[in-house]
Amino acid sequence: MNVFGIPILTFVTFFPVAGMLVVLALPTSSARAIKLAANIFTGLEFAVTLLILTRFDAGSGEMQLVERLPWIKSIGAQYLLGIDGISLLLVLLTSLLTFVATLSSWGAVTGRLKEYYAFMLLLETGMVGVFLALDLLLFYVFWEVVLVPMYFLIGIWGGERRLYAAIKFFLYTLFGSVAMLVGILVLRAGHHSFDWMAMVAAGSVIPAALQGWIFLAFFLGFAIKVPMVPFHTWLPDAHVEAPTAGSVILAGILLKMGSYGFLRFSLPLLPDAARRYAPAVAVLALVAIIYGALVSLMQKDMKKLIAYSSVSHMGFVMLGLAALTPMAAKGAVLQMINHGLSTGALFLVVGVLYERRHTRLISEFGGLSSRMPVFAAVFLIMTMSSIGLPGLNGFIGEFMILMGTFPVSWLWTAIAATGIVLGAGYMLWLYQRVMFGTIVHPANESLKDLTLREFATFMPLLVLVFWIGIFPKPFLDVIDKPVEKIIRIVNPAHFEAPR
Amino acid sequence: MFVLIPLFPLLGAAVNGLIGIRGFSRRAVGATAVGAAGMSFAAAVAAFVGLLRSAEPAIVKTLFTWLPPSLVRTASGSLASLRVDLSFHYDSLAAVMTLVVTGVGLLIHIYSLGYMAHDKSYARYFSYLNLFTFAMLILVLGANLGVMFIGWEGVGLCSYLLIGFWFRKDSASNAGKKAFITNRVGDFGFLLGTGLLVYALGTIDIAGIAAAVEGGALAKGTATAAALLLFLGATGKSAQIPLYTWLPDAMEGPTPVSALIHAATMVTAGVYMVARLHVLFSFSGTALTVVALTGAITAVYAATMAFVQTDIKRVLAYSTISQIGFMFIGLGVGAYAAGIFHLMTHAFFKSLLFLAAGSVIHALSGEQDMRRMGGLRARIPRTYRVFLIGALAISGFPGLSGFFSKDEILASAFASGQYLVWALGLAGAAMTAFYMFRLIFMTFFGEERFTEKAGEPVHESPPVMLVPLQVLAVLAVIGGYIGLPRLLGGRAWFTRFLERTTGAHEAGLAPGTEALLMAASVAAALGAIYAAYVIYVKKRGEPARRFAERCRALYQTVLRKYYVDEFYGKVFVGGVFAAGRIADWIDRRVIDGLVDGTAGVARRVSRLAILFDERAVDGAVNGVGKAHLAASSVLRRLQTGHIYNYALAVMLGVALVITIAVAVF
Amino acid sequence: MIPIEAVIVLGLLLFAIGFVGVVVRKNLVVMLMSLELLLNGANVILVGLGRRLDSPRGTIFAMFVIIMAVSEAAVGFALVLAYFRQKKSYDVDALDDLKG
Amino acid sequence: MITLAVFTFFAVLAVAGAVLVIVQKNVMHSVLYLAFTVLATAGVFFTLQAEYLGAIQILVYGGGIVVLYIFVIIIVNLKEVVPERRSLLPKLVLVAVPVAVGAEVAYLLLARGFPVAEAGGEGMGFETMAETLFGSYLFPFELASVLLLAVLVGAIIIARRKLIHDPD
Repeated sequence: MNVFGIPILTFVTFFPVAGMLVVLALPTSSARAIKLAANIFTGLEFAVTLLILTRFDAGSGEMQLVERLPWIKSIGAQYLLGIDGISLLLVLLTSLLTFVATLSSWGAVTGRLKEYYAFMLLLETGMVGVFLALDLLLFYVFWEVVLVPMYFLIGIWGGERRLYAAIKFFLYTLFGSVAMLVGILVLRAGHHSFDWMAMVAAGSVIPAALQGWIFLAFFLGFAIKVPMVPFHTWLPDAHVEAPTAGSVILAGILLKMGSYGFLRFSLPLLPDAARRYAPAVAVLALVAIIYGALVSLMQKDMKKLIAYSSVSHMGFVMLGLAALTPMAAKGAVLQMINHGLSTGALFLVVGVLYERRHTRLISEFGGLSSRMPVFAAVFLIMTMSSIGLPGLNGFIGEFMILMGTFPVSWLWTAIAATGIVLGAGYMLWLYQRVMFGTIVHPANESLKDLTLREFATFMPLLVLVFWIGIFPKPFLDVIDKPVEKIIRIVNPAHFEAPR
Repeated sequence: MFVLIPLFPLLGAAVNGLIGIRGFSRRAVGATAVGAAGMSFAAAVAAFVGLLRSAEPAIVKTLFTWLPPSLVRTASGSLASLRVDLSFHYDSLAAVMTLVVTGVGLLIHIYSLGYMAHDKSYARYFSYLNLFTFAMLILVLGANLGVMFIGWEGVGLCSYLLIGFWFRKDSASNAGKKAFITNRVGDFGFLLGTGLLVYALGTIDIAGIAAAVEGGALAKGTATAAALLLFLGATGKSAQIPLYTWLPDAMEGPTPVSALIHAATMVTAGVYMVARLHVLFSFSGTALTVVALTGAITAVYAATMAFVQTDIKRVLAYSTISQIGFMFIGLGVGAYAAGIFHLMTHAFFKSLLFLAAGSVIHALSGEQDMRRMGGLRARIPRTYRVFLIGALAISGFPGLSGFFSKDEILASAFASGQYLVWALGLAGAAMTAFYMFRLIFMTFFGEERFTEKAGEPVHESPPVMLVPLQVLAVLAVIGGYIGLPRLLGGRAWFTRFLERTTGAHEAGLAPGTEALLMAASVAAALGAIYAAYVIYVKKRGEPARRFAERCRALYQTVLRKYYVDEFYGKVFVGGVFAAGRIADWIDRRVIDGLVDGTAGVARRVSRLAILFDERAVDGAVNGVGKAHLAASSVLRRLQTGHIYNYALAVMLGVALVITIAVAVF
Repeated sequence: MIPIEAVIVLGLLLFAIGFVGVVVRKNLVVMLMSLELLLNGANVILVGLGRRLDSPRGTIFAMFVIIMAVSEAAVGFALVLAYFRQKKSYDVDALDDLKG
Repeated sequence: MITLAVFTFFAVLAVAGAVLVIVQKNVMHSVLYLAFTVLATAGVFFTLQAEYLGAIQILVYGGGIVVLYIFVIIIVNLKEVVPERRSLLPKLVLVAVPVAVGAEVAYLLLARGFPVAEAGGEGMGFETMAETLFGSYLFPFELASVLLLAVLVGAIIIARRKLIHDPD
């Protein structure tokens, strides 16, 4: 399981920490050196995650490159890492977005550079850890590790009400993760170990009633992270106040931890409860889609609007997962990646504008298309990807989710489809108010177009948006087997021959 | 080979879009764009000739797997493996469509060279135009609903960009947004229809669907539901009731755009889709009648609005809606070939009319209101002549293309026994003739109502605009002869060619009745023209003004497009915004209220805790502290400071230890 | 052979006398001297036991005690001189600054 | 038998000297009695076949410390006699306690007998002595030399007259 003699998964997880140490070691005076080091490390991290591809066998649905070390023997916790198609895509997304985010904060962040990049690298380790950990306790640890740097990123480098937002974000997620911890412990009592693979192999050892409670505990933790509607109010505040790079990662990856956790832990480990509560989750998801879209119509701040659009898009992902059909689930996983790309890019877009005008109010802009044509083109492509224009990545995910959900219930699909129409509504209205029309504010007259560096940060996202849109086969093949394996556990009826 | 057809416009769009904007001169941009359109037309003709010669009716070419197979549980309970390939097919229907799209597209590209000559973002316009042609060709050539949907929304995107091309004008970007969202509502139906087909048949490949429907794998009810949902998509795209409101506003875009998108190609996408899925539609009878009725009602309804419009382009817009209504009548009564035939002829004369109107506007340097035109016959004779030919063609003047295609639709409608549809069709034909000639007389006849500004004399359009007009005029005339009905000695070659794909449909009309019908429609058209002549030329529009005063209410309602726009605005758009406001309020007050509420409660509880803390706990703690102090002061005196006391204490300790040791061991 | 009990009793006696000297006498110098006595007592016991256990450790330990005693006496006297120079008196009772 | 006699002779001398040291009013007399006790102890060491230690005792203790005491008393010319103003009762108590402890230990020894087995043998020769001293105890030996050096320096600093610039 190791490449050139190094346990590749551990290396990938803790390489950013090494980076962090190097950054901390650098003298605070040389800003350039710190920035350079941070970028190099995140870049290398992305290269290393690509390296995993060479060792990864797309055909098998099983966990690969598993690394197992005894950790806390007394309670049976192990240091257990493993990767399958789903984790692979999410890890790649994480390393790519972090690299892009670090690159984008080159000009944006000026104060206390060392701590900023140190937190950024620590955050990356936490996130990669979440997606690779197969031991529930280790998963929980990484889940918490992610919270701290994000809290500081928002708390220190954020906007005006950053403290309120940071604390709200922290308490909200912590509250959720505490519930999740209870779930993990009860699960451990049932399975006598934290080992995910053993639990899946053992099948549903836990009685259905108990499964129900664990599912609710897990669901609370994941729902807050996704976020599902009643628990989502931390997201807009966190996004508005977070620095650009923080928002890119917050929206790009942190939200996926919730849905990933739901797919990885709630479905396969608690199949009976999952089947029982799936409709409830689906309804919540539908509410999220419509509610998120409606509220984002009314927003005056660009970042808040995109934040609410994330609520709506993640509602789609959860609907895909709750439909418990292979096609919808595959669509949901792909939609996680797509949402990461398009929303990450949209936040970069807002970041570009914020860097120039230091405001995010839509009313402050207007008629930029004439001054910044390249920016207008990039913004248009990302808007189209976000509302799911066929030929771009968003459509593939949404199409598969809708086609997968239709057999389960045509009503759900109809309601979800209205989400697409509303989506087109608020996004195009945003695009029009910002880009079209005449230039009203004199400050907008002198706006420069994208610099080469800024365009470089968009380049990987643009390439992926078109690639997944036109030729999604490699991505779908990678996640085909693992998703089918999970759905076979949670919804075997789907695969049986017709009665 | 036919896959090359969409490739050229894509290359043209890419070249212009990426490099053209910065590097190219105007001539270079124009050359690439027109070159791409021309090459694409050549490829279309080549493919068409290839199809004529080859035996089998259709060629299918698959590029690669777009969505890999995944298991889907179908209605019948069986497990189907849904796989969507990026595959294209080319048959007679596709041939006609590609020829129309690329042919008319080429002429419009050439026309645009002149029309957009002094526009600032020249390259951006042409790259969008090429991109649009590409998307339309993908739609037409797509072999499954997925690929067709790429083209479907791609065309929607391009129309959004082109309508909102002069984005500085808010009305233009609003119109673009309105077009896109209305199309999106249609796509909502299209997607659900596809979903139903996936659920029912487990495949979205058009040939596959046709085979499954013929194989009886589809219940009639589901078929009707799927067909109607798809038809909802078609109404969105082809601007039929209820999703037509975006087309009149779409006139904000440059005129060649209106010609290409809103006359020749995009609006016909819905008609093409219904024709392409004719097996599904004809299988569910009810769906067909709905199509026919919608078409008929839209035809008449739109025509009434065209009566009162004063903007030259809006009149043509409503006439487009009405003419597409005719096409849907053709499809609705099962005469798919007739519908497509009218589509082709309509493409010719409607784009001719739009471009001619463009030439008029160009001549009057931007003036679009007919009330400030008149008497242009002398000023721009060539434009007038082509405009007249277009008007005659659309009114169904015998001998021109409009007559043949419209007549065939009406004949099939009558033959299929849907007399209401036929009657509405006939009325529509007459009204078309009336408003077209109203337009002709108001713009070209009577006294000159426009004020000629000094710097901008009324001038004839440059040849680069006039030549395409003349070519289109020729097409508008001879376009009908390839479909000459048997009655008039023709071999109805066009219908036979198309029926290779859309299945045979015999009109089943005795020659006598067919002749009678033809005579009726000609009479209606001529009568309408004469009426328009009397009102607008003889009495110089007096009766029209009297009519407007006398029944003001009726006039206003029709003028205001039956307040449909306002109704949509209030109900749908307003409703969504209201819901948005409520949701936002809930979000801020209720949920955040709840969260901040709990935070507030938490704050109050913590204040209580602090009080308790200070009083009770601290009290206790300090108490302990004080007691401790008192006790220690007693002990303090023990430390005398003299060494011997300490030594003594040590010795006492030793003594104690020893006594214990002795006692224990 | 000398009975070990005798040696220990002797050592104890010397130790007790030294201790009494330290505790009773107020004169600093005498205290120091009785301290030396006390240490001698300890040495005697050490040697006795060393002899009894037939290992040289006892005597070596005693040697180190002597070394320590020497250094202690030297420092002690240095302190006494310094103290005497300041307070002009040897009275131990005056030395109670570290009172509680 | 002779060694026992010699031992008891020296023992009695030592104890007597000790008592006299603490009883004397005049400090000089106490110093002399101290010297006397030290030599008696050395004799005891000789009887216990710890000749080496005995020699050191005489040299170091006798020569070194006693001479030191004499010097100090001469330098300080301790004339006045510190009045023993303590009342009798505390003195009695102070004497009673150590004696009681000593008695108790003695009783413990005599009654119970010393748990360690009699190990007879020719006693510790110089060779074994040297070996252990410079073998396993080399480090403490070196440490002791360092200690002495430190004490040397320390004592000088403390006892020296104040520096000129540091007014007393």
